[in-house]
Amino acid sequence: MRAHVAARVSVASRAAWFLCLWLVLAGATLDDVPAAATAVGAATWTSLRFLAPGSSRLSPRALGRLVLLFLYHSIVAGADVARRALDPRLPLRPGFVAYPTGLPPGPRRNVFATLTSLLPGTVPAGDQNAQIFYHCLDVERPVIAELAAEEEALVRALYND
Amino acid sequence: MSIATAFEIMLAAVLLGLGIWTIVVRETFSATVGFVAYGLLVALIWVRLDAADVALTEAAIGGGLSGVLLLGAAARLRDAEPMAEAAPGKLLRATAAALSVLTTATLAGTVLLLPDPAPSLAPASVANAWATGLSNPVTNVLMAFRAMDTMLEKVVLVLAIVGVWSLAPDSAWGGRPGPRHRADPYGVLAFLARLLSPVGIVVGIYVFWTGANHPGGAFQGGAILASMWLLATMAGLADAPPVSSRPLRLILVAGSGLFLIVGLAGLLFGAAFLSYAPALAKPLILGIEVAMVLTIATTLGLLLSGAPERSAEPWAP
Amino acid sequence: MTEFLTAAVGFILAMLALGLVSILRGPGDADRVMATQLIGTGGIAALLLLGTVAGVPAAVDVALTLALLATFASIAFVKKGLSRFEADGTASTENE
Amino acid sequence: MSLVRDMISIAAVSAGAFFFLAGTVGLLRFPDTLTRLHALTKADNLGLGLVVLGLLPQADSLRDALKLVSIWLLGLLAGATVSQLIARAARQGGSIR
Repeated sequence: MRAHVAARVSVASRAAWFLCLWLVLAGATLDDVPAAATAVGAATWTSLRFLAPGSSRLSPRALGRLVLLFLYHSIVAGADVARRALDPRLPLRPGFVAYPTGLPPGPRRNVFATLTSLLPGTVPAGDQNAQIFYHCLDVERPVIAELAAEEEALVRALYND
Repeated sequence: MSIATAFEIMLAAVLLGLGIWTIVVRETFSATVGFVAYGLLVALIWVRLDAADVALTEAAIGGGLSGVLLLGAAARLRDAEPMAEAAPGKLLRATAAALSVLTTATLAGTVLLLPDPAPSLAPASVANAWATGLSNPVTNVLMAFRAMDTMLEKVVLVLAIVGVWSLAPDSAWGGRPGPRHRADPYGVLAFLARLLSPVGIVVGIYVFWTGANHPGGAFQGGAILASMWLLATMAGLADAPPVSSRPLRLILVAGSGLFLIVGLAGLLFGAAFLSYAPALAKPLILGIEVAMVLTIATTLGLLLSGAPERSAEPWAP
Repeated sequence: MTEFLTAAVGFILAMLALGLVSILRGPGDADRVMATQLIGTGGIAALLLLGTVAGVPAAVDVALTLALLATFASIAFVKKGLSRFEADGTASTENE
Repeated sequence: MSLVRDMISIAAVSAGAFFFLAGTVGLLRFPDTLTRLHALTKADNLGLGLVVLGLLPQADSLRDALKLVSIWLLGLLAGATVSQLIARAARQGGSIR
């Protein structure tokens, strides 16, 4: 019974997101109602077909923290890569690092990999069992610790079930 | 020289250079990648020329579908390249060069010989926009003033799909088009398709709908929807329907069919073939456009999928 | 402000032209595809700036379309373009 | 007021242009495919992000501003996905050049 309610909430929240997207794109006009309804309906249906409603609860405060951490990391990432690219000595120590993750394969691990592909000097290049392989620009940086911090923030924000 | 002029000269120079390189380079794959980048720059130029409708078409087709089509073709050709090693003869190459020069010279001459101001029907089409109730002049021309061209264009789409399907071997006739894509369900591609397809559907319908009054329309919207279908197919989340499916065939002819019916109704009850009664113009045009966007999205998606090559067995993801 | 934004478009365009060098040079196909990705992102930025400078609101819609379809060239490459590196010639790394 | 907005725009767009420069230089200078990938996706997405940030004060309405932000988000998703796809391909392709 509880799962049923959760699924309904999930459908409603997805429809609400797509409605927001429509309003941002097209604005709110009465003439648009049929098109908006079609777009939101079709998008929600597709989304539910491709991605089953999850069971996780969203924690707004932790999400805010995740966004801040992400923005901070993005800026550090960009600045770090820019520094290395423009430095005449080209200071790179590239290599692979295997990161042990607690996230199950599937959307959760995908979200994590996608987020961390924006971290300084790391790009996920595939995973196996409970490990994600990261290619790093500088293997001597504390990559594993940074990734662990990011994973913890992500779990707190989205997956604290 | 102002900054804007310098910018335009630079844009044109880069585009010209890239165009020449795309023609000169030997390797098919490189030329194809160059052409995809060329499309992006052309979209910029259309915006600069205030032709946002054309820029949108270039972005929707060049950014998604034609890139996939051409890169796929280049990969196939590369596998076959050792067989087709024979270079074209000198005479053939000279003829091709001469033809290209002639075409360029004719185009340049035509542009230079245009009277000033150049003849244009633009003011007339803007002045008559009231007749349709739509305020995007491009949509007015496409759907009302030159509706005949647009209708025939939809017929061409039907012919194109017939042409692609006719390449099917007899054993696969009625089956599903293209190879069966299987991807890691936990992979990056599947993840992207799960997130992006619904967003793309909203954007596609928006681009279609906004075409009545702003740049956009059925073709651009349909191309975006087709790209999303293609993305889901490539990620192994969806599959093309068998070509024997009756609903599918109905959708494929819906655009041109409805256009034709409305056109004939104009002949019977109104002034001429494809004439709309002023009171009904807007709903009629909208109805045709809805049918067209379905037809365009389905046709483009199927054109990209290719000829039927598998049985129509149901497919489990 | 308009002058500044036009100059910014010009600068980003110059970066795109430099990125083209990468398409010309390669050396691998992956490098060429990455250069297209760079040109795509740069094109989106240039379109947004241009839309503001020239007062063409629809430029934003063009940029939106490009952003939505930005991954397609790379996907096509990963799906089909890898035959050179693979023994069987059709599989991609995303395929099982 | 308008001056402050213009200052923000100029600062952010300049920073964005700088990251485009860094991304392009990295793409040209880094030694192999995987390292070039870092230059491309990181600096580039930040470049787009800062250009969007710089255009926000110039937007006519909240809706226009949100539209710009959604374009940035789409760009981020695209960049992150493409980098993973190509990195995977390069790692498994082994000697990808």
